[in-house]
Amino acid sequence: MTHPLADSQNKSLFPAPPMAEQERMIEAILFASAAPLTQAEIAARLPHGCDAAEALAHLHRRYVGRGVNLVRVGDAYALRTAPDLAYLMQSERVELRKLSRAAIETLAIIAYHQPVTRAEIEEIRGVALSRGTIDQLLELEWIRLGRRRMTPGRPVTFVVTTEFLDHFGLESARDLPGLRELREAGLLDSRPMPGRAGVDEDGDDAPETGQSELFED
Amino acid sequence: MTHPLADSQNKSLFPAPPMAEQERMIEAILFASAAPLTQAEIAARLPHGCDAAEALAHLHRRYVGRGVNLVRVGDAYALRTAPDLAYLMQSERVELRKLSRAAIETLAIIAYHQPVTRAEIEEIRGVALSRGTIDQLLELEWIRLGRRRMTPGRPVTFVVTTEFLDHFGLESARDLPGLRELREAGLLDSRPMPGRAGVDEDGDDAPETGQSELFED
Amino acid sequence: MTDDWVNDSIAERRAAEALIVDVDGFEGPLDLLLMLSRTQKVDLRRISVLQLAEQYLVFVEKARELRIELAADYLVMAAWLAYLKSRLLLPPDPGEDGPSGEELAAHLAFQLERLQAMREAAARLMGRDQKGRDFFVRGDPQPLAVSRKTVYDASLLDLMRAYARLRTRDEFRPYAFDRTDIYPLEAALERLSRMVPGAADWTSLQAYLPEGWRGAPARKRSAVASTFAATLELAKQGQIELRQSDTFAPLHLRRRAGQ
Repeated sequence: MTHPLADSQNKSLFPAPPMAEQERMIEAILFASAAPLTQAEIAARLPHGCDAAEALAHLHRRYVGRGVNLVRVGDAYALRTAPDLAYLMQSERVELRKLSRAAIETLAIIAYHQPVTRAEIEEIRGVALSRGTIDQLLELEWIRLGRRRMTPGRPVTFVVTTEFLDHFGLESARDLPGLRELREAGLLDSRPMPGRAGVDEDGDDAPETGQSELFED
Repeated sequence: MTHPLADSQNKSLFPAPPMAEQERMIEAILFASAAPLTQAEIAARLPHGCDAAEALAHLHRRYVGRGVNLVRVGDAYALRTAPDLAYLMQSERVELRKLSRAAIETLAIIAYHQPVTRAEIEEIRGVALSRGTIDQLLELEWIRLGRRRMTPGRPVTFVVTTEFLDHFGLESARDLPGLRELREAGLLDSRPMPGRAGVDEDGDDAPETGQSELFED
Repeated sequence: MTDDWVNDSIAERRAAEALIVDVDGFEGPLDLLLMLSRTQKVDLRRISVLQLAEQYLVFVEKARELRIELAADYLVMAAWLAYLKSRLLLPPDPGEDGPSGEELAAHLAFQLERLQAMREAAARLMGRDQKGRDFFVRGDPQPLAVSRKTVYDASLLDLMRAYARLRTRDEFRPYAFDRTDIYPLEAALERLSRMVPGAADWTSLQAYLPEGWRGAPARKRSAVASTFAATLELAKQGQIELRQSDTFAPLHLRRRAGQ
């Protein structure tokens, strides 16, 4: 009768565990996972009637100031060591792949301008994007394909991933450093070249639609 | 003077971190470690002057009753999910599969002729019954052992279970449609050959063949 | 003279090499413009685009003198900047369509400022705490153990169809030599051997006939014959004893004592 399936099927038969118990269940689930888990994924593993959101809030408070913290990554949650203790972790440190300047800049452009097309990235950098740059970022799982832009040619767009947020310790793309200032300065606007005379603009592809609405708050 | 080397050389110059800080350091170290660490290994990673033993004791107490516990593994320490929550680390994927032809036929024979012996099932089906088929039906709890037949060898008989009736929505095995009804339902569109008694009918064994007479048409 | 020529040549070559290195180091004309703009030592918003255009054109001219092949986009940019320069210097022609020199200059300044901003953003991003360098994931994760559970399904219809199939099968099967009324000796021997340990008392051979072989005479005959042959074989092996009180009297058998 303690079969999890039975729990979820017979909703009324089994009362939800006490909140303290729900909290320790989530603690165990998040502890066992290296990758962030969404609230839905967590909830699916809890007995019926649990309030994952509330239990997560409790758990978050419990780990404030500890050596391990509960962090939010996009719409997911993960336990991560406190960054101030990085110096103790020499033996766990992984050698990060050295990224080219082009790759780093492209990543930043995608993160701040997402969803963004290849042509837009090229316009911002003023130079053609080599195939390898996008491949490298895709391979790192820091970017992925977004929706196609509804403009002629229907170009693909790129957006950053949860893995990107996780890697850089960001709760969401809204938390990118300096995002607000850049937006207020109009630097995230997509401004077409007056009179259409640029060298690296593609007339068909010049999107009037600002990507920045994604970050409106 | 603030060089880390100076710390270890001039022991007295830098006080050890507060115990609460030592505790969270160990918490982070054990969390990130892929393998259990001995007290000596932990101590080696802590700043000079730390008391690993005491900090471990504090950490142990902190995690008592939590979803994660500090456990001793040989002479090493590790953070592990609480044993009572192990079921959260398992997920059951349910796969729906059709019963094999042998199994469904055997089940049908048992349902229509119960109590029925293995030899009788084989005779009706005209092929030997594999051990696996009976095992599968027993495992599904759709059949169970009935009384032994009071004949030489005292063979076991099989009957259907309440579980079987539940699954097929029957009040009793007697509710199974008879041959005439099967024919009327178009499931059995030929009439039995005249004068043919059928291989599964026993002249002198009638009382023991159970309910097969119920299905005569 | 010769020395001078040599020196000039060396200096020239050095300058050329420096320029090659620089051109290689730039990621396109916009990047080059951004570098050149730094020499003005002002905020990008107050940059003199006219001065910048001149600096760029000088750079390209120098490269040409040194016979350095510049990529096409550098030359396109040079042509565009020369056009921009002329638009900025000449009084506006009321008859001409298109954006003014100021508008074009403003856009170039915007592009430079945006590129600069993205560079800074990239640097800030890379300066953040990074996973695996500054913060760490669980070192010994416990993967979710997925156990597969197969649920077998069958409907009442399946069951009824199966039964109907069994009950009608014989009527449809292709012709085959019908051996259903023959009870093989091997089967009788196998069956009897299994039952011998339980046969402590004298029991009629009739009782050992298998189920389903006691009714129809042809079947019963075959079963009796095979079972009888099996008893003889088992008696020969010393496993059972046989007893018959009279000719044609019922045959009795029992386990041999000590077996």
